[in-house]
Amino acid sequence: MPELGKYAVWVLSAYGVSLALIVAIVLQTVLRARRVRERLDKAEARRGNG
Amino acid sequence: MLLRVHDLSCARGGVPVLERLSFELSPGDVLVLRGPNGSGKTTLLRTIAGLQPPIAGRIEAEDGAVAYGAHADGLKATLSVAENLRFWAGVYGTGGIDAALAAFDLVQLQDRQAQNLSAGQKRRLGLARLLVTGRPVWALDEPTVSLDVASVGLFADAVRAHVAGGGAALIATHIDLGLESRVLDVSAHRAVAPVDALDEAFL
Amino acid sequence: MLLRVHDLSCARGGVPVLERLSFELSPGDVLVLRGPNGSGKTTLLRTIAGLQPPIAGRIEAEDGAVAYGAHADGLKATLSVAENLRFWAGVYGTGGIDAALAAFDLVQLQDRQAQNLSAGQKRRLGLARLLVTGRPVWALDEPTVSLDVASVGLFADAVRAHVAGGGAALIATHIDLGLESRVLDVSAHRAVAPVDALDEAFL
Amino acid sequence: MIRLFSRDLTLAVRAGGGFGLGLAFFLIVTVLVPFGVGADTAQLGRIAPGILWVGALLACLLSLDRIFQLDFEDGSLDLLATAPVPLEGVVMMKALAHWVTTGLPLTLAAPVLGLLLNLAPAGYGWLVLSLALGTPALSMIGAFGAALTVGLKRGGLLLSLLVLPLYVPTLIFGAEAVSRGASGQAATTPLILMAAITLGTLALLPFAAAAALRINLR
Amino acid sequence: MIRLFSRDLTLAVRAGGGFGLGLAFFLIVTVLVPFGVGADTAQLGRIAPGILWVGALLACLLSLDRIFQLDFEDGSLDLLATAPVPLEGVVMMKALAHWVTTGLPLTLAAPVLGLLLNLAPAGYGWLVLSLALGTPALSMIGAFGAALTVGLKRGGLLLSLLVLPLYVPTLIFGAEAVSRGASGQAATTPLILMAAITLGTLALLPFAAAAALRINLR
Amino acid sequence: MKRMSLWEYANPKKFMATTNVVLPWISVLAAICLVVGLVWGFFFTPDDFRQGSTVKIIYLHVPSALMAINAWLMMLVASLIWLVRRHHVSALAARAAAPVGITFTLIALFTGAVWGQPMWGTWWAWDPRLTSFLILFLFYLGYVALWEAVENPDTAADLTSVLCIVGSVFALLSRYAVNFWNQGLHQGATLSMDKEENIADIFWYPLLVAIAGFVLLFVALVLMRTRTEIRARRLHALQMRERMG
Ligand code: HEM
Ligand SMILES: Nc1ncnc2c1ncn2[C@@H]1O[C@H](COP(=O)(O)OP(=O)(O)OP(=O)(O)O)[C@@H](O)[C@H]1O
Ligand SMILES: Nc1ncnc2c1ncn2[C@@H]1O[C@H](COP(=O)(O)OP(=O)(O)OP(=O)(O)O)[C@@H](O)[C@H]1O
Ligand SMILES: [Mg+2]
Ligand SMILES: [Mg+2]
Repeated sequence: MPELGKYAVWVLSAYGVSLALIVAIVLQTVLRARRVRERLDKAEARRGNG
Repeated sequence: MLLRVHDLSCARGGVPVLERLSFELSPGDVLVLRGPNGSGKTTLLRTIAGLQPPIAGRIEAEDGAVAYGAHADGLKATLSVAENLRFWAGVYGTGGIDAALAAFDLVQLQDRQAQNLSAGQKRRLGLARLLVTGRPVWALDEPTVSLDVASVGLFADAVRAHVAGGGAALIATHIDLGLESRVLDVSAHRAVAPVDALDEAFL
Repeated sequence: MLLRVHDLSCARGGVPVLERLSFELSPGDVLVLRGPNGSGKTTLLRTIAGLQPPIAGRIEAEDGAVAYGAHADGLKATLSVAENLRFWAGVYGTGGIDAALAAFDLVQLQDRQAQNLSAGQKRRLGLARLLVTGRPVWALDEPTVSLDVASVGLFADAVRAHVAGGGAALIATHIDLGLESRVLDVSAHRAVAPVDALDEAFL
Repeated sequence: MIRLFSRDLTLAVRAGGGFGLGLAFFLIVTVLVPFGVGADTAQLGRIAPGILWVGALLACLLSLDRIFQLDFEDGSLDLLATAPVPLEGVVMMKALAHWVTTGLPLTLAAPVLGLLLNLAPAGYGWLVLSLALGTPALSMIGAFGAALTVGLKRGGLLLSLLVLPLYVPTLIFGAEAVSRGASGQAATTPLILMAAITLGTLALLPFAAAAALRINLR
Repeated sequence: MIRLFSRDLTLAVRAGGGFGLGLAFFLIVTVLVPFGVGADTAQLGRIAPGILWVGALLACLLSLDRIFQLDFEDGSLDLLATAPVPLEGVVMMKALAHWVTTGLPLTLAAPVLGLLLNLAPAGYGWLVLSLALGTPALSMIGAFGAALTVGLKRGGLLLSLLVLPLYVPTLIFGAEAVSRGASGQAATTPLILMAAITLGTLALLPFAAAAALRINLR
Repeated sequence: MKRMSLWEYANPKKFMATTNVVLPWISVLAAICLVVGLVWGFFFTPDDFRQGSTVKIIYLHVPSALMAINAWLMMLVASLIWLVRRHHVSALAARAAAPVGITFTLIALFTGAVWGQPMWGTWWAWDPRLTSFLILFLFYLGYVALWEAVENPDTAADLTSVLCIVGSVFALLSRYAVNFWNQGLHQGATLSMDKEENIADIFWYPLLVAIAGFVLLFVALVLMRTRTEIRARRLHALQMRERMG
């Protein structure tokens, strides 16, 4: 851990929040991709049967 | 006796429109209101539904006996057909909506948003609402507007089933519904002189 | 030839509704569109009026030949009958409104605010607008909704006078108008497969 | 009744993201003020409580005319009035739905906007508390105003005109509580007064609103 | 074209006093702020230019959704789109009518409200001038936003969200001009910038708005 | 053989096939660059003599601000392609980019504010760059809200394209406002290639890697989201067809 001095709170919170936001958007992207894909597969299956 | 109207006069926008109307509806009755445009059919139905007070006469009906169907359908554009109907079923505290959907051939459309219906499909949904009110007296204002012949038939069937089950219906319309019914021509009751009760203070 | 529709397909809300429609309107023609609720009459009329692009086929008409009359009348509640009509006469750059008022029996009502009209009276005012457009082709969507028998007669007279003067009319309706006319049943043209142009990329 | 509430919520969410938008408007109003007033931070901090409360109030105000107007136009209100639910209940439910879609998110988001306006740290708690106590009154008063003006075309501005005077006491006590809190003084008195207003409106206005509705439907 | 303009004016006047209400809203907003902020006169005078401009902006904003929405709902917009008038012209006329019913009366009444907020005497001329130059842009931008959101139920708040960012530059320059003027500095630069914005919007946005309308009517 | 046109990728099938191959590579590369850049920046760079350890914020702030603006510009290009050539994929790509842009904008705003507090003594200042950047943020919100509010996908694409064009003014302003009027608190251009002396190499190299990481992250996310949007459209199309019976 580097010595951050009196600005530790600022720097750490900047990194913390930014990483949290990046993780959030990545997660949202992946989850929605998965959900839509499942629904599409179901619709394709229905179409294949019908 | 489900509804008794006695010597009723009513006004629209401050102008007396109809006067001295009397009629009765017993279980099984269908009464068709006729009259040219502007003769006061809508006014009469609104009065009977309790939305505006009569200027004279009496309306006798049990509390909550009348289900009103207006020119406008009261549909929410962003709700689906089933959601619209389920809402009204909830408000009236009645049960399922399946019978109503089936009666107006809406089962196919039940997940469609109301805004994506054609004019006639919207109207059918508006009429299906009557079935979930569970009320004995239907007061309907030109229910068959925009309906095709087949749908008018569905409507007539619904009315027949309703009155056969002990209900009654009061229907304002310009077309022939193919129902056995009595007819009341409101143009015979056109208000002639301003009824005093209204503006009497200024006359 | 006032209007030529050639192999037209049209869609509503992204779903193809009608396909391969072809017809022509010459001066003097009345063509009645029939079809059950939801079959696509409104969609067709909107396409012909130029409000939405066709997904295939051609519509040949002179620029500004078509006057469209929709389900809704476009009346301003706080303007009087005469003011409403005069506005449209101004927009279309045509002259007086007296003939239009007379044709739909609105002379008595001309100073009444549109919000104080009954349903049928509003509709008559909506139809009177057609007379002040001065356009040769009328494309009308259920024009007789809410009209009583006498008013339907007035409307039929107006259409007859219009086509006798070299115009043409395309009318979607569920009732019998008492007009001599050809009939086009759109249900024969229901779109079966999604027309590719629309979502082809995604199918 | 609960049906009505959940329908209104669904409608708010479906029709273009109910929650998000009320909030966004609050955000934008608070952001506009520094643009107009200039960026002197000390001064901003001093006017922050007032501006935040005015912003919340305007954000509520903007969506008021939708409380009954849409239902009136499509005829649902006629049908609701003839349905077996008391009109007072309808009013309550509609006000509640309005609060949940505007007042509640505003309350939760207010601290963030306090940052933008440089509110003193001691004020945040009071800000949230005062909004939580005050916004229900805003919704209820708004429902009353909306009932009075339903059916009047362009009732929107008339509505604002009728409602704003009734909003003033809530605004005064709310802003007072926050600015006292921010400067470290005791802020309980204005808060108690405000809570009293809220209770009073909730107890009385549903009846007045229902009466107004009945008249307007006639 | 002129018909359309005069019809819109008539409608605004008939439907519950168009002019009066826009103005009244402006009045009320300016009155609310002292309640919220407190009555320290020196401070009020300093924030007056900003508050007046924010008030004017909100008053414009409130009536925006009526520009096309009513015509859309009753079907007139369909009919106008098929009528022999260019849609760009329709947009211009509607924006003009909006300005005449809101921007113009606001401009004329602003000095009186300046008094209420304790604006420095030197500022009055600049206030009126900046409003006269800036409010047309507000109406035109508003018409663009209204065209984008017409037909979306509850488009009102979405409309605000879309329009407010575009209002910001006008607001900044307007408030800047007034506060410079009030403190006796030269205020021509912000005024010129604002006039440039107004001209730019008037030249470009009618086309964007007409395009949006065509899309929405489809 | 005819040279393959770039527009081929506007065909969803072609797009799906190609991205299916490249997406994993880009994602991995993005992760590597991001981790290397940020770890290098955070752990292995010295403090600045004036700014102390706050200089470490630069590895987040500059790349995210850069990409926040670039994302809007990319949306602008995609919208124009949609308006002119009606390629569905580009409209969907614009839609896909917006939430990513919002995230970067939020990061830039937050890190900027957190950096401003120790550096300028305030969280926020109303200088031209910051102001137009905030307006850009509001435009992002409006853009997403408009996409959500319109039901018909093509209509939504058209309307949002119009909005995107108008909003580009502010994207450009938040980049170039410093050049127009020089009154703000905020840094001027420090990164232009010929002014490398503005910033010491020791800060410069990790910054470059971090920027590359953000660019790649953006590309990967947008590709993935575009794929999702294409699937959603396909789902929509299938449901429509089912509805027709
Ligand atoms: C809330 C506050 C802040 C915001 C919204 C903000 C926003 C921005 C924006 C929009 C850019 C331009 C990116 C581009 O043109 O591609 C930028 C770049 C930059 N910012 Fe900030 N910033 C803020 C605070 C700060 C602070 C406090 C510092 C340092 C003391 C800083 C240092 C920089 C640097 C060094 C650049 C790169 C300069 C350039 O290439 O133009 N920022 N910031
Ligand atoms: N809101 C109103 N204010 C004032 N007068 C009205 C209002 N609505 C209708 N009227 C007038 O009252 C009379 C009765 O109208 P009503 O709507 O009851 O007729 P109706 O028989 O339903 O006609 P239609 O068959 O056209 O629906 C008409 O002369 C009409 O012009
Ligand atoms: N806004 C819309 N979005 C999506 N689909 C729609 C929309 N409006 C109508 N539809 C659907 O498109 C089809 C054609 O509708 P259209 O309104 O053209 O029928 P119509 O022949 O006019 O019917 P009606 O006689 O009931 O007026 C119907 O299946 C309808 O459900
Ligand atoms: Mg009637
Ligand atoms: Mg139809």
